[in-house]
Amino acid sequence: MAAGGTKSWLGAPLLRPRVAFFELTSCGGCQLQVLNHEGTLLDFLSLVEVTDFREAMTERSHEYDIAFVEGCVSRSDEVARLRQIRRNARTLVALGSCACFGGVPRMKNRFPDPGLLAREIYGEYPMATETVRALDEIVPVDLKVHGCPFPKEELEKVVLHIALGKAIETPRHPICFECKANGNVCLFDLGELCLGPVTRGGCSAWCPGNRFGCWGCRGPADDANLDSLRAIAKEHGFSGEDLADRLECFGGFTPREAPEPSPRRKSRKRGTR
Amino acid sequence: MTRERTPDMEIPFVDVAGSPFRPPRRNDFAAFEYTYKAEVTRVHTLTAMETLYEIQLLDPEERRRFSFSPGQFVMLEVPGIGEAPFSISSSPLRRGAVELCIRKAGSLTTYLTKVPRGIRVGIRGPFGTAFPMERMHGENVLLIAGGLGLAPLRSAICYVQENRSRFQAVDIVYGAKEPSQLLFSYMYEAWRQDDIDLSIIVEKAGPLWKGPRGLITKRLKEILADRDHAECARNMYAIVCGPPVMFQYVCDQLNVYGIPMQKMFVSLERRMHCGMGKCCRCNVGSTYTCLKGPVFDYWTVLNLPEAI
Amino acid sequence: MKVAGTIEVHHLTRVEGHGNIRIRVKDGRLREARWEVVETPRFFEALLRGKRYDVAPWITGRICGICSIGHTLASIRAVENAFGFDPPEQTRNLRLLLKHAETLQSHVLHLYFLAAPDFLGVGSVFPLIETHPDAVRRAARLKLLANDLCDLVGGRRMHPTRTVVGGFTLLPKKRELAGFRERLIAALPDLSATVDLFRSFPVPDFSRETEFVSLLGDGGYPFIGGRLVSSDGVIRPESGYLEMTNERVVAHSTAKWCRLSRESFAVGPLARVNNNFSFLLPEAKVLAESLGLSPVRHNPFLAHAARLAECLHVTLESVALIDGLLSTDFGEPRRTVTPREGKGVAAVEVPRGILYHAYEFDRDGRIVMADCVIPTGQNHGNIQADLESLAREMAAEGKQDAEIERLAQMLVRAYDPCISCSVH
Amino acid sequence: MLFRVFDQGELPILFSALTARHEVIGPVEAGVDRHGKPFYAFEPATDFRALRLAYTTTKLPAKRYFLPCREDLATFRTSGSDWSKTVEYNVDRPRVFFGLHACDINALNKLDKVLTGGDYPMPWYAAKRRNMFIVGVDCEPQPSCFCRSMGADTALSGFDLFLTGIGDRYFAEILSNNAYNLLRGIRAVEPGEEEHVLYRRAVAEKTRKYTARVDTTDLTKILDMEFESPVWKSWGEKCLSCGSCAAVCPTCYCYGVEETVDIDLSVARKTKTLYSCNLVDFAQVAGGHNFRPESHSRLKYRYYHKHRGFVEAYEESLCTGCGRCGETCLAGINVPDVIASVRGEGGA
Ligand SMILES: Cc1cc2nc3c(=O)[nH]c(=O)nc-3n(C[C@H](O)[C@H](O)[C@H](O)COP(=O)(O)OP(=O)(O)OC[C@H]3O[C@@H](n4cnc5c(N)ncnc54)[C@H](O)[C@@H]3O)c2cc1C
Ligand code: SF4
Ligand code: SF4
Ligand code: SF4
Repeated sequence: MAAGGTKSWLGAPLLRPRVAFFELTSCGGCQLQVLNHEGTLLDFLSLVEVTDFREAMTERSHEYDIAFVEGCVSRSDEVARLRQIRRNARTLVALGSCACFGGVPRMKNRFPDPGLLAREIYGEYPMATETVRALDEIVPVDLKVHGCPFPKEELEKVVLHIALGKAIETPRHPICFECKANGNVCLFDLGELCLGPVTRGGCSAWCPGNRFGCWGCRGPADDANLDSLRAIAKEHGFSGEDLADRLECFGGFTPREAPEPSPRRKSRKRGTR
Repeated sequence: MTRERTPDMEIPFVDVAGSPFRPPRRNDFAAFEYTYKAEVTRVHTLTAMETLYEIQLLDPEERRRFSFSPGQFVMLEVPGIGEAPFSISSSPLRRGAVELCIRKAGSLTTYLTKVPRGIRVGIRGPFGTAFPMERMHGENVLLIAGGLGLAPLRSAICYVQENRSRFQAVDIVYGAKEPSQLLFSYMYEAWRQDDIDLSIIVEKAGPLWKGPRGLITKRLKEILADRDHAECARNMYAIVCGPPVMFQYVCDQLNVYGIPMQKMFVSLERRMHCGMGKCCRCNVGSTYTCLKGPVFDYWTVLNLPEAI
Repeated sequence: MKVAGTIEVHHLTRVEGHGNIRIRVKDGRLREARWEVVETPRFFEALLRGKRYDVAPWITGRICGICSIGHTLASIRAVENAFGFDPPEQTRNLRLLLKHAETLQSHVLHLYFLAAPDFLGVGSVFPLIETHPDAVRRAARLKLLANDLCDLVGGRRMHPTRTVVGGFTLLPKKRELAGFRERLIAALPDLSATVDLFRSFPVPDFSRETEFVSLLGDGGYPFIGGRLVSSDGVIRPESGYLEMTNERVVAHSTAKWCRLSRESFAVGPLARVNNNFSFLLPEAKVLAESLGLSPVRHNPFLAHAARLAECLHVTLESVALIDGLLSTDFGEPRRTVTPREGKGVAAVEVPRGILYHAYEFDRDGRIVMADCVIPTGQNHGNIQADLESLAREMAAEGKQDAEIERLAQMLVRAYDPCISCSVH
Repeated sequence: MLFRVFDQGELPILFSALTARHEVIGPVEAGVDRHGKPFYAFEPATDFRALRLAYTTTKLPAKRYFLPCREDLATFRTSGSDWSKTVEYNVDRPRVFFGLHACDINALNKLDKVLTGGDYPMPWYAAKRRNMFIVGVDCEPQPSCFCRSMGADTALSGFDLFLTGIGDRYFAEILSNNAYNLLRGIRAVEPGEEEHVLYRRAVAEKTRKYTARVDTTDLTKILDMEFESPVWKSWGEKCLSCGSCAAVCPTCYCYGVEETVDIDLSVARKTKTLYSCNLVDFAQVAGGHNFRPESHSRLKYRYYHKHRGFVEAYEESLCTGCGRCGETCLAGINVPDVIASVRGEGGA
């Protein structure tokens, strides 16, 4: 579904993966982010064949190599849909914080009875709703694109690397390093709370760069030292509640209900990581 | 007193233009990112994970000048895909060409398994220290490899084959997990013909495997059992290549048999990006593996905190 | 072939979120026409309970990725209203500029990516890359401009980072603002080419008497705050939004539905133009008239024309806003806001219509009650009514299934529904 | 070394002589922190009045001008299966640094040893370094400064001109012909004995103000002895593995290399990104093995590299004692405390 003939790199033809986009419980923003950054949109589209993208096109197909799934799972029919997508897709990519961790909707889980919540808001016609779960709490996920929203470049990198046959690595260190590299002033110095010290890098310190403390939308960095951050926040005069509010916001720091199944699949086309 | 109130301050620009793709001099800026353009001329699948690539420099002049010693490594680059260090596996006598035995481990290494012969790659190097082969002339040599460790060792083996008369007894002890993972099996016969004692030991094997099973140290014990310690101390050198746990055990054992640690050589593997002592990624403690290594004598390694 | 039977559109495409259309026709008579919203609710109002006031704008932005700026601004305004904070002019102007940028980007997205394929007989914008490369590139240029302006003022084109209670965390550089003034002016030819493209599309002939609800202009075309008005003559203050919406839950939908003087009402660009025609900038007014708009038009397909008029309006007004900002020295970006117990309501015109946020706070500024009423939610009832009426007319005219289905889909899309937003 | 003395009022003339033809980087105020104290940054400056020569250590060093966080080492253009490589050093004109403190000048001197020395000088750095004109100024020791312990409180080389305030005049040290010529354009005279006394007094005054110190006696040996010391673990428990310390350090130069292809497939780039040895994957190799998996082992390595390895190789430490790392570290990890605890003086 896109312009352009066969592309090649160093004489070797590129894979032109068939990609499909799906959304579960979400704000639709991550899909919109795909269409954003108009400057590179056409180049991006020429690398892939879009076979299903409900938000942007009418044609649909069950033939695809990569499924990008936005949103978390909060209803039983979504579980079934997700399982079906997993069966069809060779590579399943969790797109954005909702898909990776449950995202903002995961905050719902702090209410013990979701049914009660539904009745409270929807009165006599309560909606079916379940505990919010991330994709990898239900099916194996091959790749995660973190963020709420994720930076478009990250998605482009995923697609480009699959086309080229390169491994895809997500940064593993905290935001702080990128923040300093960009020459920002630490928000703690300005008297604000920031989750940069424990949040996975890769967004180029998007929020701190705008003088807005990080809320941890990309989830924990590898080896995140939460205890140390707690001590630091306290020392800077922030209550435990303020910190907890933030940590809870995007679901990345919330414990998982189900163990994460191993993302190993036979037919993966990628490297070791 | 007269003076100009607005002094004119032109600071002359010091020209720093580099000249890539012209033969670099040492100490020349262009030497840093200097890449020999080369071509993959042969691809030979060794096992499910490892492939041997023959890579030849394209420029005849560069081919003539390019030389290396066993134990050294090169940086292999495919534009846009990646660059990584690999030990040279081939004979130092072959000018202008190297063979690299590469295990599929990440971006570049996986990409290489899929490209056709004839693809153009870049080579930087050779870098690092080498096995002191000349020092071993006239002595007994123990060549010990575990797994992929045979890759750097094979260059030393080639040297020994080509200079066989200069060495006394030469033993190769090679251990692998299973028979299917044995590298360079097509060479074994040639080694034996050059009067090199080759013993192969695998940890796990099916009924078809006739050879010994177990760890490399077991085989080593058998070989060294009837040797005289004083003799070993006097005239035995060892090169040990493999994962750190393996060479640690092996070297400690060799030490028990009297071989001095300064006469055991190991090759360390670290993350490397420049190969020239700048990027710091290969530091062990605070020693640059790319400059002072990858080949170290075992005594030095023992003195490097966190080497093993 | 004449009438067949059942039209089922499962998960309508080229709209945000999940909705189904179900139409049953028998012997030229409509048996059933239903607009079903099957999106999964996320219970935002409950999520907010107990959270500090500054969490609200950041979280409620996540109600919708397409109009996250609108939600953020509405949320901030509701908080500030509750705390009795009046933002200074600089902040108000920057917020409006940001709002305009979002309106432009959302309208362009809708016109080119969601609506145009229907008129050009294709399933998406992707085939147009080859058949109408100029149009696609033009859309990309306009969208890029609007998005870049969002980045500059809001910090980010989606889920903005600089917008906080009390003002902005960081101000744009004047040099950069000046650059956008030029870019906006340079975009005018692209806008008129867009108008020309849509002028060439036939507007389906369908009308149904409708009540239109929007903000009421007060000296200008309204976007942020003010009184509420309906084309049936109801006027309420911002805080009286509940009387304007009358939300109720219906059985076949996960979104709540609204009504006012009639069984349903409409919000959105057409409602805004209908209710505030006189406040459009002169150039936009001329354009609106040339596209067949005048107060009050009842053809829902005219929403595209209203979008075009608004695109021009916000572009021109953005230039004026930038001129104003450039001509004064920037003051402090952000003021301290002191939380207090109380209630605050905000009404903001987002691309799809009027959006309400209302919060009640305790003494520490933690949220006791939150309520968000989404434009698409207000429109659902009207979409349903239009759908019934359209299907009935077409069935009576003996139109074929495919044609009914096509127009039914176009009708729903004309509302540019943002479904996950309405089911928040 | 040549010396001159001139009135402070002459300095703006000197400054504008430089800005007239060159890009000048100098300390400017960058904001006010939560305690109401101003903080500073090295930024391009064209107006002398914007300069804050009495600044306290900037939060970030001037490093980004000669060791940018991201820099393309090479670009590749491809045609078919062939490619060509272009290397650029990203410098095309001299740059003036106006108002560096001694510690930051010494940082350059230390970097010179590793980056411009050896068989392979690092061209991107060396090229920029060769095209720097540096005007140093004296400073007011802050509570976090321990440069004196590191022998970096005065700069003996590595600058063109160094200014020390003596009353309402400057005592200028001249190290280059360019600087000499520059001073000819203003009213500057050779100092006499009176000025020498004033200079010595100013230096002594400054020296008296240091409060933080690091005992470097036998430090390399002690670090080796204490390699397994439990204090490392307790610092490691605090460390966030965030690498901020390295990012703000004027001498941290470790990097990683990334190869990328532009999305339109027009070019490939080999990009160097400054890295930090505190980041979790710094020493991870293919196959997933990590040589320093715990945060304390990485933190320890950072101290070893600076205070032991570098000393071994170049007979001086890689730390200038600017104190930035300790100031930036949210966990409060700082060189004087860490070294003291390793020496068994005071806990982690
Ligand atoms: C001196 C030396 C000699 C070597 N000799 C051989 C050899 O003969 N045969 C062989 O198969 N392998 C050898 N290696 C290992 C080889 O360098 C890695 O397998 C290679 O880096 C993987 O590159 P990649 O692009 O495929 O992996 P990537 O996709 O880049 O990375 C995969 C993993 O490897 C790590 N890594 C990344 N870059 C490097 C790097 N430059 N060095 C080390 N690890 C890195 C990363 O942590 C990552 O997790 C040697 C390494 C060294 C240091
Ligand atoms: S700074 Fe934090 S909240 Fe902002 S985008 Fe990055 S990870 Fe998300
Ligand atoms: S020492 Fe401090 S600044 Fe450095 S990595 Fe650890 S926590 Fe970060
Ligand atoms: S280690 Fe710390 S004190 Fe030493 S030079 Fe670096 S930042 Fe400054």
